[in-house]
Amino acid sequence: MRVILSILVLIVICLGIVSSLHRIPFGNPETKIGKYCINKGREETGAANIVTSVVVNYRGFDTLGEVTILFLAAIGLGSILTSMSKWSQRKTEPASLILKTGCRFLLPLILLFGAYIFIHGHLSPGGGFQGGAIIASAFLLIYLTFHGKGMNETGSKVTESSSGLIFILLGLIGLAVGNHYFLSNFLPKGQLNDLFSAGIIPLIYIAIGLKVGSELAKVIYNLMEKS
Amino acid sequence: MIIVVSLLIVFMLIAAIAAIFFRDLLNAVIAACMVSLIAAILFYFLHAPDVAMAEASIGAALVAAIFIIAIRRTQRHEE
Amino acid sequence: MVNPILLIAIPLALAFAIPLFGLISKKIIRYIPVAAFLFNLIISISLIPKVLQQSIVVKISGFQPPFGINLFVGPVGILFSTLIALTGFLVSIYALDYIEKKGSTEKYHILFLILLTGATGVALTGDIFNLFVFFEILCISSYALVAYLGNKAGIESSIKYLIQGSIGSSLLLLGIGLIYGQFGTLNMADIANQINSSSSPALFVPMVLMVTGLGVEAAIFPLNAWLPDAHSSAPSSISAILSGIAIEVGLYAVIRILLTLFNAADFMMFVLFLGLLTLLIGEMSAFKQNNLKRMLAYSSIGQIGLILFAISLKTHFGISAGLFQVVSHTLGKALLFLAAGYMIYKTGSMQISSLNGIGKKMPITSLLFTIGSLSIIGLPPFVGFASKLMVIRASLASGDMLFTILVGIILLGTVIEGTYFFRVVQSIYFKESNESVSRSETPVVGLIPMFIFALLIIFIGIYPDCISKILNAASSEFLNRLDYVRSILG
Amino acid sequence: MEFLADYIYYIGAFGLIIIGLLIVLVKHNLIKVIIGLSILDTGINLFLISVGYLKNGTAPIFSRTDLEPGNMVDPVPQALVLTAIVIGVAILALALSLAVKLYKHYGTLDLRKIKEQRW
Repeated sequence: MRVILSILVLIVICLGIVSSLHRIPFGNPETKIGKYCINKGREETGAANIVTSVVVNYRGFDTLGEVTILFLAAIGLGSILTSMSKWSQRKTEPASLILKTGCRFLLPLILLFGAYIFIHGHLSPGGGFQGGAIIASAFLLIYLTFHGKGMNETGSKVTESSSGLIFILLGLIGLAVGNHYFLSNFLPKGQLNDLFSAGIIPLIYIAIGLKVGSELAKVIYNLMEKS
Repeated sequence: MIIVVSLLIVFMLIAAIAAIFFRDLLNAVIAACMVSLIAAILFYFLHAPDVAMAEASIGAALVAAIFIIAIRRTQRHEE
Repeated sequence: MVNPILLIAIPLALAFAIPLFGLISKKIIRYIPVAAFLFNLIISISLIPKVLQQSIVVKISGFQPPFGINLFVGPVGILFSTLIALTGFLVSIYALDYIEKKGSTEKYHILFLILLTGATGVALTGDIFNLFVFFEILCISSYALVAYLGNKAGIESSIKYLIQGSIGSSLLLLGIGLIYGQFGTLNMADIANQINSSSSPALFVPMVLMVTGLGVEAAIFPLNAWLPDAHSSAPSSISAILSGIAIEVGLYAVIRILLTLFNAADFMMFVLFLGLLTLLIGEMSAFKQNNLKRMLAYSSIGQIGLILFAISLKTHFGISAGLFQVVSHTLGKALLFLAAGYMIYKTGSMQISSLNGIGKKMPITSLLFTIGSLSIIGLPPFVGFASKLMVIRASLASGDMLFTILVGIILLGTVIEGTYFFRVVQSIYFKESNESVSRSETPVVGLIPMFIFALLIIFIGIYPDCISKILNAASSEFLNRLDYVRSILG
Repeated sequence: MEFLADYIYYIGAFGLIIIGLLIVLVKHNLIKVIIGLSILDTGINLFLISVGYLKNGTAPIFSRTDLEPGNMVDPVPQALVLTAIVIGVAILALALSLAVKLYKHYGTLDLRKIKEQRW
């Protein structure tokens, strides 16, 4: 009964949406801000990857909110999982030799790859979020292998807090100098496609990468060790 | 091209439907990640490489890891 | 001039910095929210005169509005940000004692700070996707805070809230996608500029999706199943925020979407009936509760219905009455939850019957609770009277026979409200007391914010004119879409 | 074929949205519900990206050799989807931690059996 009712409701919703879709032809979009960003993005932000310039500069405030959400999730998860439960004493099997050796071999490579992705965020596909996720997956490997022994909680706390602060501080510096707008790109733009170009965009993406990496790693750590 | 895309989308929808019917939650999670992975390929076809990377690394890999950890801590089979 | 962006940036920076402060000293953490909201309160109040002359448009990253994100600090925005900062300031003083009893509190303060920052962001932003992001901040921190105590009820209500809330935000995102596909822009003023009426289905569908998505947080009738659970199982300081701020901000977003973005004149009649339904169902469910906090939560649903009714009258008078009701509900309900927090802490039970005779054990707290309930019922000289009177006058002034009849329903709601609040007041003062509870008053740190709330309730109740100017300006902001568009797009 | 080329992405996106909502509405197991939310998110992301697609377009990235704007696809939905993906992960992680905690309290994930709080 419930299933049939739900399906009926969904069909009604779907019909409604389909009736409004004819205004949105596929492959032929109405792009007012999109066109502006493509045409002006290079001069105004100096980033070769226009998606990056939209994410960090045109819509940088959204990104600040998004970083906040990830921070919230990490904090909320910590508060939910630790608020009453004690650390459960589970027996963990030691990881196999293959996993340990593989981890030692792969770990620096994964970290390097993650760092490469977020440092080159303004030049090639990728950026802070993708790079951060890759770094977090490196930490997942560590937890699987060593069961979170020697995990430095203070270090991750400092990393995530200070990278968040750097993001806001860069914004506030933009408010204080240059043309007095929050998050305005006050550094020189440089040559297109150079590593050192696009003003504050790479700096912000590095901060985001560190923050996302440490937060996702913390989420995984909390779920694995404290639940 | 269009045939490849259509096949991918059909696979994606089949994987999503499979996620409804699997009793074993681990299988359902794998199916959901299959959906994410195919979505990542579709993003690439739609000329969105950034999003494809994010979806593949976050949506498919990390989400799967988080799900599997949670299932290990709870129960594996749907009653 | 102070840039209004600091209202969001500074609390956010302090929230990020709390773990760092925690490494230095655990003691200073709890004063950070107080400092942040004091700062916000000062800035908001200092901005009021400027905003009343002319709305401030803040361009973020320095791009012209349709292309970058902008904040729009109009009368409505400043009204909400002042209200949020005031409530946040007082509740964070209250939490200095109330929350510190419950173990490590670093995470509580971070979540609390970010919750109210998200609320400020929703009230100030002029970009529809930015609204979504801040809305998510508001929602996610509420999910985490509802589960903060970690008991059975908290986790369960948080799960319910999370499932409904995230379906809501998915629908909101879908609506935003449909809007972007049609207009190629995300700026609210730019969208409003291109929409004249929402009669065509292509606009109606995204509007319904967005209003449904936001309506989950605003607790409009069919979407409010999560509310009583969540509000009753959160810590009392958080219940005060959720009841006093979160649903009002959700309601603000609904109204902004309906009135400014879509100019949905025909749809407002439907919203009006939803409001009345919400009012009646909320009050009737509150009537049969035995649990104090659940009763207060249902009463919030009733009040939301009243606000929705007043605003959907769509007259100048009606909207100012609705906003006045927002102010009065925030002050009254925050006071009630704060007082109830210590009463529950003392008796150890949320049942109304366990409050018997507590008026002799905690005389000041009980008095403050009584003031709050009388204000919510709408008795003079408290602010609830002034605002309810204004709502009724507004609906009579619209001249329609129908509205005159509907006033009867509002009065019926008030009668029900009076009945259940008087039942509580009666058991506080006139029932045989439970001897096991010792006589001791709320600590001073907890009493000060309640006192300030009570003073404000009485003061605004006696001089409602002191905020009438900002209310009138706010209602003209909602009604004059063209001014809104012009002041942003230039 | 023409029809397929025009609508196949929309069909995929709305198929996912419908399936996701169906899982959320019909299933009783909490983890299943969360899987449904994740599929719903993926569907909405796919829809947003296909809104910005331009026929015969290119990815919105300038290389050293190709400096013409040409017909790049719309970058803005891509930025929105990046944000939405991260928000989705945040909600998912929170939901799963709540599920773990709920299982500790009740010993079950069946939402029908979890009825401490009633209307």
